[in-house]
Amino acid sequence: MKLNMVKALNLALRQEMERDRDVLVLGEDVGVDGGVFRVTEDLQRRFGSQRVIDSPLAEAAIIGASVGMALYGLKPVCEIQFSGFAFQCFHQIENHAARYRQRSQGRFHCAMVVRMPYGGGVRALEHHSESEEQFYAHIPGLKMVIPSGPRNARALLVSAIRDPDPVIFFEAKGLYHAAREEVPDDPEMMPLGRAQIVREGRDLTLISYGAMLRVAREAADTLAQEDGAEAEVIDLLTVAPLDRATLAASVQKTGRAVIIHEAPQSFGPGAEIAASIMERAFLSLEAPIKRVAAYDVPFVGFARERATVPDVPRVLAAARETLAF
Amino acid sequence: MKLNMVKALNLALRQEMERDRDVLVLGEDVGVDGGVFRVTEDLQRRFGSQRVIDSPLAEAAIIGASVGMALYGLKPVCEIQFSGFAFQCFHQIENHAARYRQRSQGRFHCAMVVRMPYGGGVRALEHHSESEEQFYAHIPGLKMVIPSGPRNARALLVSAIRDPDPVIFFEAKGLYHAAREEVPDDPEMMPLGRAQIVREGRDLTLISYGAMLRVAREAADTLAQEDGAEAEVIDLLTVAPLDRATLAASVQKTGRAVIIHEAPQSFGPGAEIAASIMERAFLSLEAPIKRVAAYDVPFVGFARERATVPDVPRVLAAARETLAF
Amino acid sequence: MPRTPLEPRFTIEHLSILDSDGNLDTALEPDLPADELKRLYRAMLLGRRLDERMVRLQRQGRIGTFAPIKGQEASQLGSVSTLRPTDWMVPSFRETAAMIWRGWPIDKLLLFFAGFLEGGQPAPAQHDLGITIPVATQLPHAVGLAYAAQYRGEDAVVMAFFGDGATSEGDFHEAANFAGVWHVPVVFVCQNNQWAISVPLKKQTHSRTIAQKALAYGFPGIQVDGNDVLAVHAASREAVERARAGGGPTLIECVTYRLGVHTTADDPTKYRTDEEVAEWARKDPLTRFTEYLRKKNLLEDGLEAQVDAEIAEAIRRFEATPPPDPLAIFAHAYAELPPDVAAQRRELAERLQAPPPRRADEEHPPAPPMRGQRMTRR
Amino acid sequence: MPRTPLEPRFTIEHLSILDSDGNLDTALEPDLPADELKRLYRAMLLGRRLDERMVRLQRQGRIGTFAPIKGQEASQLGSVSTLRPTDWMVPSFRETAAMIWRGWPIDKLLLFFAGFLEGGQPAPAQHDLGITIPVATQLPHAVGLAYAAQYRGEDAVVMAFFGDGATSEGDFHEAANFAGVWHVPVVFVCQNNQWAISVPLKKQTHSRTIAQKALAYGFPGIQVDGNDVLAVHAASREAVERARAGGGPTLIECVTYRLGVHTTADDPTKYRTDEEVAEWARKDPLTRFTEYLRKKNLLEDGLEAQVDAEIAEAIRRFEATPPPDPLAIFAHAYAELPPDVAAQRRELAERLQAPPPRRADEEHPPAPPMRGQRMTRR
Ligand SMILES: Cc1ncc(C[n+]2csc(CCOP(=O)(O)OP(=O)(O)O)c2C)c(N)n1
Ligand SMILES: Cc1ncc(C[n+]2csc(CCOP(=O)(O)OP(=O)(O)O)c2C)c(N)n1
Ligand SMILES: [Mg+2]
Ligand SMILES: [Mg+2]
Repeated sequence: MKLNMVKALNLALRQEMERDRDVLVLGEDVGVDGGVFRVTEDLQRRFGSQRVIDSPLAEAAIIGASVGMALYGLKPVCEIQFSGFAFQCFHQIENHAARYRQRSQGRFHCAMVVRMPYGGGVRALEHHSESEEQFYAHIPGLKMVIPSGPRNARALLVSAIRDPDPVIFFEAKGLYHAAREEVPDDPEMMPLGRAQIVREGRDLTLISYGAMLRVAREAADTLAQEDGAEAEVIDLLTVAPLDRATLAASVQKTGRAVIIHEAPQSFGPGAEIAASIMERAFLSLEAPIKRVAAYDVPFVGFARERATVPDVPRVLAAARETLAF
Repeated sequence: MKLNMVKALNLALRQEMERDRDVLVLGEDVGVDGGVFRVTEDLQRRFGSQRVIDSPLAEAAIIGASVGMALYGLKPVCEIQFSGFAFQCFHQIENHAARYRQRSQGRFHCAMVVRMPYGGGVRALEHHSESEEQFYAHIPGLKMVIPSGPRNARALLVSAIRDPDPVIFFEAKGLYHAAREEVPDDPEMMPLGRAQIVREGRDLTLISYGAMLRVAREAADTLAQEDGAEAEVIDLLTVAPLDRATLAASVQKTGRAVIIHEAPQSFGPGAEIAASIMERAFLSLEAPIKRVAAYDVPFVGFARERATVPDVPRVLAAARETLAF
Repeated sequence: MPRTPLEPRFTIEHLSILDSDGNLDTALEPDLPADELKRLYRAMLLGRRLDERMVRLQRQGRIGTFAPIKGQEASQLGSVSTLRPTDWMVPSFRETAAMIWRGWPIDKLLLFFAGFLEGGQPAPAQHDLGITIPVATQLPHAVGLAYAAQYRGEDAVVMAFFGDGATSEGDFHEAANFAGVWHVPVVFVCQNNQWAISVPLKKQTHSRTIAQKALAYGFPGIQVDGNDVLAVHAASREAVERARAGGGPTLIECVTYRLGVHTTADDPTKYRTDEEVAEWARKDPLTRFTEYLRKKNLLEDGLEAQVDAEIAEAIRRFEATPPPDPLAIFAHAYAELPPDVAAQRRELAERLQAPPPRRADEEHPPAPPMRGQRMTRR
Repeated sequence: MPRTPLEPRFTIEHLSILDSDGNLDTALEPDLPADELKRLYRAMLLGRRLDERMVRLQRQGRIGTFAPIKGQEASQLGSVSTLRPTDWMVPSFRETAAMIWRGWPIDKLLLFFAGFLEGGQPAPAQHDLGITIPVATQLPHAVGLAYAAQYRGEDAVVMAFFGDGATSEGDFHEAANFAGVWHVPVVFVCQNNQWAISVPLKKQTHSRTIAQKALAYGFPGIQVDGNDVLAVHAASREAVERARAGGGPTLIECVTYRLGVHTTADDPTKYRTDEEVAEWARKDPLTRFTEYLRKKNLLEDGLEAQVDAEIAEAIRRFEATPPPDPLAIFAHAYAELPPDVAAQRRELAERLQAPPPRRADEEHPPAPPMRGQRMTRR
């Protein structure tokens, strides 16, 4: 089937729910409405309103109740309507979901997935366009996953649901309808914590994930055409735990790297990626690792979004500086 | 006066309240009780219960009401009892305190300080021993300050209160009673965003802040005595905005750096510090920048705290590896 | 098991003055001067017409997603009209009519929904917060403002708006509880429009009314017919006066209905029936008030055209807005830009000076609007 | 302004069976077998004696900070004793007596307060969550557990404990609201001990009772004399039975008092009077229940000594705990350690093998206990 990311995610949910009665879905508007982005469309009709729950408007209780369900042995897949509203439940994620296995010394664990649309490019207001992966990546006990296309979104969501630990699952709003991809009928999984080299190259490593992967790929194409430089492009897929080995191996080969993300630059995910590469590939580095990220200012309004979200020209400029270093 | 950090902070609050009627204090147990660590001791008696407010037990409303007060033109200094309970109000900090100036295009701003005790070493339970500075450092619009001793704590708190933007002010519990220092009677300020070189050296830069500064200093002393290596020690004082210039200048001189913090390592503050130094002092670097930080696991229980919080031997090992690289 | 009931018992009252059949309780009828009635009516009409116009602007891509108010005009205007300019108004994201009453220029609102932060800037002397998107998070701000007013010895009252869904959020609860304990001059106006996007009230809370939630905080709650501008006005006036006199907070539940889409990204046919909508359309606050004014002979000829012209003029001003200056993103991030952010600003300035990218397709593709899968019917 | 009161009116009841003067309402007296009464009494006594012992252990530095229960034994045991082992108990941080009733070994609790995570591990078949430190955050978990039980078609009831201060938190509100809407089998037991550290109830909420907060969620709330173990038991049994029968949640407010310190880091003389404490000491739940049992001739000789011996034995087991293995910090962080954390584990393992640091003073200084400035009197 050729599916866009919305349909691919929906397929993953449907098949996992068919496979395992313990999987249930809850969140604001996920039932009758099928989610504001339609990712949970039709699930309530299929599985009933006990399994696909339209919750009251309260994020902390959505996560908190999911924690309780998970402690009982269920596998809630909950949706926070936009990642910008997940700070309301950040304490339940940090205080509890991430810690229950450790706190109870293995007696309990939270096999749960928290899905959230994130990121910009959709002409939306404040809190509907931000990119908050860093906050989750820094919390021990969590996994932080961000797919970049329909097929890996489906496979990673299946893996996240089957993972025995809590997974924060970010879905780039800009990718929901961006492209359709062949997605196999049978459930497919991808290991969490593993990055993918989506383009091989020897001159430079471009590292990205989610919606920014397209920017990295396009920049790589241009570099090949216009500069004769072959960029290796890495799609993280899982931000945390970071696939440090794949990153280091690539930069050991290329000697140069540019990291691209939508989150603000300072104290952002690019910092860990850069620091980690430096630690592991120091002697191979031919140039400082560059970061292309949003500027360190609060939400700018979508009329000016393009001024701050990384785009191909900015990546090209950074890549060329790095190559010329 | 020779004061410990508790008394020094109390002095700052008292003098700022005497100076400016718009400064008020609120939080759980800050009034009659004087705060569970006594930082606000005696303030309610002096300034009355309208200005030193014992709030109900609700962190989001403490911050949210402070935002409202700040929008009106007051300067609330609110206390969150332990930094581990600030995730309850993280949405009010991220959604509002940090953004109001930008959102209202300068019509409003939030001149407010959020004080929180942070960090370990006090034989305390979960959520009473963690180190969460990274979460605030990544939020544009905020400043993140962590003093390392009575005198700079007092001066930085005065600056934070007079700052027109929101400041997150972490106080290391382990330092509250650790030492007394001469603190001048008259209000003293220190610029926010400026790191201090607290020990000069040419062989290696040790970077830290808060309670870990002591560890860095002791390691530096040992390196001098036992290894004949002179470490420069930098006290960040402000984590964000990061004083990149001071860091880069030091490493341009020393060529080597070790960063020490109590927060978990991955995606932690050390990553930004390392990435930033690499960007600015790449050609001076003689060795990969090392990070000595807590391990990436949830709270370990205070019986095992020493296994994960950086200590002098760990810093020495990292420094020696760096020096030998 | 027998027990002792606590006395006095807890009571919540319902207020209705002008019902949907035009019946008027003259004993309760507020004594509003003709001018005031006409001003209220004009504001309700303007709210309605602008709403319709904005839906078209959104469909044409001239503004982004927004939340229409159709059906809620009486709740918004009956309440906000009891404030003085020196009082404070704290909106959520669906108070277009109330915001315009408070002096927000229409073109500024359009600018806001076109993604310009300039649209969110209240005028210097205006005592209003801007639109708050995260549900219920503005309520603690209202309490803080009210505390500050009291602290400064000023007699300002704060009125905060929110929806039925918002009452489920922790911030609603914490704010109401603080308001009760601090006894501050704040009026909580809940527009219970029956739906929070696709979630109906009965899935939102198991309480019979929203008003009774005030019992948890020890201050008065009242339920009013939110499509009855007279009832809303009467209840609000009482609450505002009590607050100003030091009588503390009130929760007002306006029972109303969102006749249109939740936002322009929503398709309400997925979750509610045409019959339900039709039933509430019969209770339209504007029709009811029109009849009331007609009987009083206060309807002005040509008012619709006047209002439409005002809207058209505002849209012209809005459309004349020059393209956004990208560098403005740094203007209000901090009082003083930290050095590293200043460096980012320089980088952007240089990029803006630089020659255009070598190939056209290096540009970002045009951003798709935020949407669900279907477009809406209403 | 006259209005229509909503009918039926809202009522909250108060329940008291055995008062502090020993008066007994025989009509309400629950019909508890002698064995059960004796078991309850023993548990209350054990709670009291252990509490006193733990304060001493803390003063000696053998355990860290903890929250004593003195005065709250009836609230905890009257309620928890109505659960079956297959029901779930969700404590906050002050339920020592209730946790022991549910089967937590005393030495495990001591281990917990000595900073060992092992102390927080419920036994495999035990249906209890562990201690939750962040106030009120356990309440949504209780609702989730109850939902899960219902979803699985199991008849388990969930009982969740919290304090008066906890009712101010957003999580209390959100959890109660979810419970009401989902109509799940959960019993919310609020131990209203009048204080949240130094904040008295009247600064915590402006509502007359905690029980009436249930009105906001549309389920029953009841206030009971929390120092009357019979009343607590009766109200809890009713709530548990209703929940099990599909009747949904209940909020029980146990009016009680914390006779001791908030935690061992607290000095209550800063914020409350000796008179107040003395007045509540006269209402001591243990004295009252002792008298009741004495009249029934159910007091056992030598019970105190028995209980003390049990405590002493547990302390011996606790003190025999081998020193903590540092590597255990990695054992339960994840189901499977990610590679970078595994590398950290290896680093620690190597450090543990390495020779001791060259100089003694390189060691961490002994950690100071967490404290305010003063030590406590009580
Ligand atoms: C904290 C938060 N969660 C979710 C959303 C997404 N959202 C926007 S409006 C809305 C429904 C609000 O319902 P209600 O409070 O009844 O107001 P109404 O839209 O009906 O005016 C939701 C869920 C949000 N804006 N903020
Ligand atoms: C979210 C959160 N905020 C603050 C604290 C610190 N704290 C611990 S107990 C307590 C008071 C709790 O009062 P109450 O709910 O009445 O329970 P009690 O201690 O009286 O049993 C506070 C403020 C905390 N543990 N969690
Ligand atoms: Mg609504
Ligand atoms: Mg209490």
